Amino acid sequence: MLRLAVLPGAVCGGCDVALASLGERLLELLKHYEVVYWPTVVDRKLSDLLKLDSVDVLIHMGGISVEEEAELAREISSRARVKVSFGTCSVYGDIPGLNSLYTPEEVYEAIASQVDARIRSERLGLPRPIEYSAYTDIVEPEVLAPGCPPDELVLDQLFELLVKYAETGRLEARLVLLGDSESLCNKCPRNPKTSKVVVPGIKRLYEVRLDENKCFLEQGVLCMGPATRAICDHSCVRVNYPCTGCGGPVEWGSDAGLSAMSAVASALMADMEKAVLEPGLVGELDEVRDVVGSFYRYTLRKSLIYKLKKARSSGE
Amino acid sequence: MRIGVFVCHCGVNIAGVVNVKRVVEEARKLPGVVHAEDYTYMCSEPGQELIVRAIREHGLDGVVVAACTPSLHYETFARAVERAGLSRYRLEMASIRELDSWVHLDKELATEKAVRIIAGAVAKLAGSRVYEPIRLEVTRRAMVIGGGIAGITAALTLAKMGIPVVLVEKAPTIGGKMAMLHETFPTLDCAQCILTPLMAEVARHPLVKIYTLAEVEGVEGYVGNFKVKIRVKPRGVRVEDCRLCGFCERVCPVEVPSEFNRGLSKRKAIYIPFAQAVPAAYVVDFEHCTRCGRCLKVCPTKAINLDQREELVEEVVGAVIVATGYELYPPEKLPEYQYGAEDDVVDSLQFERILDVQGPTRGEIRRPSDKKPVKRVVFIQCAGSRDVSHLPYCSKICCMYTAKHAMLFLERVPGGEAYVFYIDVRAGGKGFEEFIKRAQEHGVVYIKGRVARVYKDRATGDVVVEGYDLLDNREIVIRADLVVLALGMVSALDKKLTEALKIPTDPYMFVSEVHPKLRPVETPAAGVLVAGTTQGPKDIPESIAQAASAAAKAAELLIRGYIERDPLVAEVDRDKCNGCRVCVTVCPYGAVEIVEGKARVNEVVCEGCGACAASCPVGAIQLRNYTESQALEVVKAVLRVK
Amino acid sequence: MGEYGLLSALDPITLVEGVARVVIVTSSDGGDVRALYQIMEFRGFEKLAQGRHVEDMPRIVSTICGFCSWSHHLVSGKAVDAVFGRKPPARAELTRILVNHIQILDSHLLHFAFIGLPDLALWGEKQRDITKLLAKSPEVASAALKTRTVLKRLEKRLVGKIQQGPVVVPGGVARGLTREDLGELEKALRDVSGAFNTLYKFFEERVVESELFKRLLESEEFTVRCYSMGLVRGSALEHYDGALRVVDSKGRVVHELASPAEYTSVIGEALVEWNHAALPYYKLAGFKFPDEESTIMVGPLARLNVAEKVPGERASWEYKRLLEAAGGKPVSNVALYHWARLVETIHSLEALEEMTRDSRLLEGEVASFTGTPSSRGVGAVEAPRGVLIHDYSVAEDFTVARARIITPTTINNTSINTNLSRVSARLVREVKSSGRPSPETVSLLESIVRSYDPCNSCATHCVRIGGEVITTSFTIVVLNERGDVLWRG
Amino acid sequence: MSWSPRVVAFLCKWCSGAAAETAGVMRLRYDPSVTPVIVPCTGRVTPAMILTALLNGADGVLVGGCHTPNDCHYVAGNFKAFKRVYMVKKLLQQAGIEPERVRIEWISATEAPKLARVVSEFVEEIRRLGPLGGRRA
Repeated sequence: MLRLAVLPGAVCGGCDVALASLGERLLELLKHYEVVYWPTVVDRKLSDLLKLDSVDVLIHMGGISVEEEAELAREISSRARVKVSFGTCSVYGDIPGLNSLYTPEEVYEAIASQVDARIRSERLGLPRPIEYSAYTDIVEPEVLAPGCPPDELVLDQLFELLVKYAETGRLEARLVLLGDSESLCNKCPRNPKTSKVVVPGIKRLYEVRLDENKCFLEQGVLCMGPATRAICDHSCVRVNYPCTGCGGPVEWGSDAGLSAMSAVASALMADMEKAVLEPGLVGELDEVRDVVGSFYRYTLRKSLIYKLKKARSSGE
Repeated sequence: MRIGVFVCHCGVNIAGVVNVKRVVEEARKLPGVVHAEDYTYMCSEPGQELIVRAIREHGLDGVVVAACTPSLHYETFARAVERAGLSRYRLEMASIRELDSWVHLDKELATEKAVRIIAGAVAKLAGSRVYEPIRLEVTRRAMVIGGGIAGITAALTLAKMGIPVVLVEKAPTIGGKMAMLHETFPTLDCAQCILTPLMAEVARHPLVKIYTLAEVEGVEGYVGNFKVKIRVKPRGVRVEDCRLCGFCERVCPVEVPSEFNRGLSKRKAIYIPFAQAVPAAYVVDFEHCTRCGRCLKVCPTKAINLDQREELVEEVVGAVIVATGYELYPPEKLPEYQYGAEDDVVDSLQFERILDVQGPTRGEIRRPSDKKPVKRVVFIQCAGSRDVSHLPYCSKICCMYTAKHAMLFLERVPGGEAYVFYIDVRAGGKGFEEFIKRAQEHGVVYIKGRVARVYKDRATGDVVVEGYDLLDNREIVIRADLVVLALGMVSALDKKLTEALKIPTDPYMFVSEVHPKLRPVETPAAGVLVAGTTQGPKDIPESIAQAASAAAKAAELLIRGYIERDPLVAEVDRDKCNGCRVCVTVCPYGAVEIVEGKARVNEVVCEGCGACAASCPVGAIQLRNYTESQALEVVKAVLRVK
Repeated sequence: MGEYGLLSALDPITLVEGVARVVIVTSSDGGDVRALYQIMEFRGFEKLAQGRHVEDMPRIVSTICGFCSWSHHLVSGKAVDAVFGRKPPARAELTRILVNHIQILDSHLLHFAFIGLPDLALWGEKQRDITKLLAKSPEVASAALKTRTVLKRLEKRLVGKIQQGPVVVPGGVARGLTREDLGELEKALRDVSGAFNTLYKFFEERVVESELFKRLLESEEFTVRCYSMGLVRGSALEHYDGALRVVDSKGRVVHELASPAEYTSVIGEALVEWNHAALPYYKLAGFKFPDEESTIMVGPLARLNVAEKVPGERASWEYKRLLEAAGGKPVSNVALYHWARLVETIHSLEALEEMTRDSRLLEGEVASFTGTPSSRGVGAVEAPRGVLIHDYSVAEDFTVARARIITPTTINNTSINTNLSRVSARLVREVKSSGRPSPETVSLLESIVRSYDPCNSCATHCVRIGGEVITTSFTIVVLNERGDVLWRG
Repeated sequence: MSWSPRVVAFLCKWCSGAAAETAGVMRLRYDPSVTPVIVPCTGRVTPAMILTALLNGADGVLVGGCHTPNDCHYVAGNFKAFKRVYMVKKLLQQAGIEPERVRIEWISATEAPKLARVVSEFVEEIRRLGPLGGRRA
């Protein structure tokens, strides 16, 4: 029996649900693994986990946002043979990573400024917020399972991988990035694979009646598909919603936001640049009021712009 | 990497400001650099020898020459490294003269900058690979689309260079608009007299193959090997058997307006457009022919075949010249001038026919409505042109031909009156201004102003023109016999053809050239050239000049039988590509297409700008020797240096 | 409270185990005991919402909680509709209601099977979770697991993803459902109902009939007499839309807000220093803690308190049974939470069952594009755990200027603490006498928290710090006034 | 030691790059803190190149291309560059970094004096803005 531990960091629970949705296959896993820790599902105390000097597989969910969380993640990871970074928070920082541009104080103030009353009361020890980071920023995992939350495709691959590891005790590569190594565009049912993909102008979601078959970019709707790793079966596109990029970049370490930004900007009105000229183009580009939220919703924490901002504020 | 850096003093040009010795020291520290030295004049024989020797002695596999600019000496040093057995793609130049020593005084800073520039060059070189030049066999044959004066000129020019030509004309005869003209400005020589010999010559030329009644249906392939599908409509008359006896025409019961005389006269359903038509043969207008068969009976050579079908032929050519010419702006769009409503309002080409001795009135100037001799004519310039609600551009030739019309009219009709409404008179051209002057001396009255409306006075049959004279600042009313509209020029090009050839146009369907100054006859689609008014309003000499130059450009591609190109173009990693089509979209040359779901670059068509590479969301398409990783390394390298 | 002054200087907790922590503080004489259900998170959605395209919010906020992601998605959608002043067409509205029912179904079944049943059925044992239940009563556990698989497959089909999937767009939904979709729904419902009946039977026999349950129903410690808040349509149970009603501890209707935007007249938020999450309270009473007078309860129980009837034959029958067991309204015993979830589960099953035959889901526009925009939009829905409110203010370019999010678990925090404090008194006594509390007492304490089903990721939407979400396990720490740890569970 | 700005200038080889050559030939003077990087076309410049420059110590980035609409040697590379640079500036702005640190200019081969002027003005602007702090020690 191998030991499997599931350690949540800063999570929403989506990853728990996703992992739990293996359903009957969980039982299959239980043939190979003893779940020594999974607070959401198994009533075992952390103290029990800390008694173990080693676990075979650690599945880490969520990002890192307090000192204690970081310590814990490092501690347990140091005892784990295989570390799986599970879910986009853990791998890329995900939506909470959008706060990477602010200090914890600024974040707290946003809440504090809205309440009706601030009460002087007993002050119990609260964990020390640190700058939010992805699990992969503090630990080097062997397996990356992106997705918000990870979709069937990734879950299947992870399941296979875990069973295989239980049988062989080996992994295919030093770093395994789950999902198919191509962008969502490649198999997108809306990509005719002919003609051009001219972005006629940029429309925000409240401005456009979404065509259920046409490429979103050709409808002027931002879609991260071209730059996003294929970690799902076009879950969102299939229900007529553009890809927002939760799968992260096609290749580990590249900046999906910048690539998508460059691609979209380049294809924007490519057929009429000389007619509308700079002002016409600016008019469309300015439709994107929220560049960060549009191109970096899930990967800001890993972006060049974040690093730049960081370097800057540390420089000051 | 074994890179050598060679720093040129260029006498004092560089060394006077840049501390060359220090640059050499610093260069030695750069990653991959195994050798660095300086010399007074690297471009000199001994300088080049020094590079060659160093390559051999130190087994260099890359060379950076820090000197002037590639535009000046890249070839020089490329040959040098090739002499030493190194590929030219393993050479980089660092322009520390123009970009540094010549623009800075501060020795310290200039020296640092030199090192940064060199560091960039070294970093780029580190990622460069060696490529063979691209060579493509081409079909030594050209196609000219459009048999007007531009097309004829292009075809003849090529044929005379020994390059076979296929000339495609959609009308039953070549000759185009020029054939309709009476005389040409500013010399007033007869158009037919100069055009028809050319028509005959091109028809005779053994290397020229002419399709009339033909239109391009589709185009496959690319520069060097275009497969062009041509739809050829039936002529109904075997050209070689037609003796031009005209019996058929006489017995033909069907009458329709003559295109050649622009409706001012009638022709039969079997007809010859005009006497000197080429090919010299009758043609059946199958649209109107009733198939009564009378012509069949009278034809002495049995040349007529009313059951002839249209056919689809394919021609393979290496280059295409588009010379589809122009049409007049549809006068119906200018209702204020009453064209169509009133027979005595005619367009400029109709007036050419009226003037012409072969024209509907045998050259006598009578009003179309009641054949009454014309005494007073009003010419309206800029009919459609220079008008934002119609054609914002100037059609360029109208001022001149209007002057010509007016002058010819006054010559023909003693005591006649000619009035010209104009916005500006544009006579920029050899002998043009003088010509306008002559017209005015002849008594042509020029009125600066616009015409408000034109209407027929039923009582007198006059055409009344109400306008405004801006100079005298007064309303002006002229009772004329005839009104001539100087209609603007619009492109005769249609979307079907532009899409087949992948050539862009401006909003008025005039072909956009690759570069308006440097490459005025080349379209962004490699191997597709443009001549005449297809590219924009022009007069005859300009069209001819451009046609000749288009022919020359075509010859440049075809004459050697193959094209050789710089291999530094885009290439696709098909494993990475996801077929998102962004590259296809941004490529200005149609050089990228999606094949089996993934992008493929046509090396011959690609010009190597790298727009696709910079747009690719997954870095699958890269510009050779300017890959993204190279670019990023260069950036880091220049900033790494203190 | 003087002694807390002392305490405030200290930070006795070195180990954080998840977000949920019950800290019991006692004065030296043991007279003043209070339990603090402490949420320490700091995820900051209020901040990261700023500058976003408001129409993107429904997708963004769905990651506040992976358990009720659709509730957040839908309520955000309603707030966005309000911003653009758009009224979704019937087809879109129905689609959202359908999705909301599935959300309730999913969450209730998950809690009921994975937490409620183990907690009550394995009473007294140290480990009370699904794996243990699996050993004890496999048929029940596998029925529970079955509902997961079926529902997840259904959700994937309808919304693309098992959670955080896209449904709403401003003024409607991204796509209309198809006949095939409804076919799938019908199939899924059949399977779920099957599995549910197994669970239901088990609950009947092993829980409702049990001595334990009877005892809990009498337990004062399980009782809380406070305001209940929930949505009602007419006066019937409602989960998606309708008026926001508040009844007092006597069951009298004290407020009925037609528009959710008026919530600010009833609910206030206070920030205390022992908790990162703000504590909502009954505004008219002012903030007193812990005090039932300023406490509002939301969720299944509260909903049954504000509503006068439950639509659906079987659901209303079950509702009546519950009220009998409770001895009439208002229901104030939190042990009945589990039962209340059953009632709602049945209701949603029945409602969905009906919708499979509703042709309006298949015809007409999916979104409206007309309306008068405004600078503020508020939405409210009944999430599984209770009233959920999103309140956005936007700039002229429709980017978010300010976002306020009030979640059921934060609202319930004070009422949780009220119950906990009651048990804690006993627990402290035991600790002082024998150095450790009895397992029974600990179970009670855990059981209280579990019946509320606090969703900490929701509660902690304002905080990034992670931890388990459905609290099957959490630390209990007993401190004296000097902050020394007397006992830690 | 006193801070001196670092500017990377991506110049296309046909227009702005050629202008830089001419500037040399004309012996015009401009600020040496600029390091020119010649690119085939501004259409080849990626947002990544710009951010990498800023992240590795550049305090400003200048992109110099051919005049729109018709001067681009490659038809419309300059428009591609314009759109990308505009987005980069928006991104910087949102991250609280002065968008003025990135500038795109159209400078034809004949406009050597403009090149010299633009470069010096830009460096002045960067001096005013101060160090970006992106420098990696």
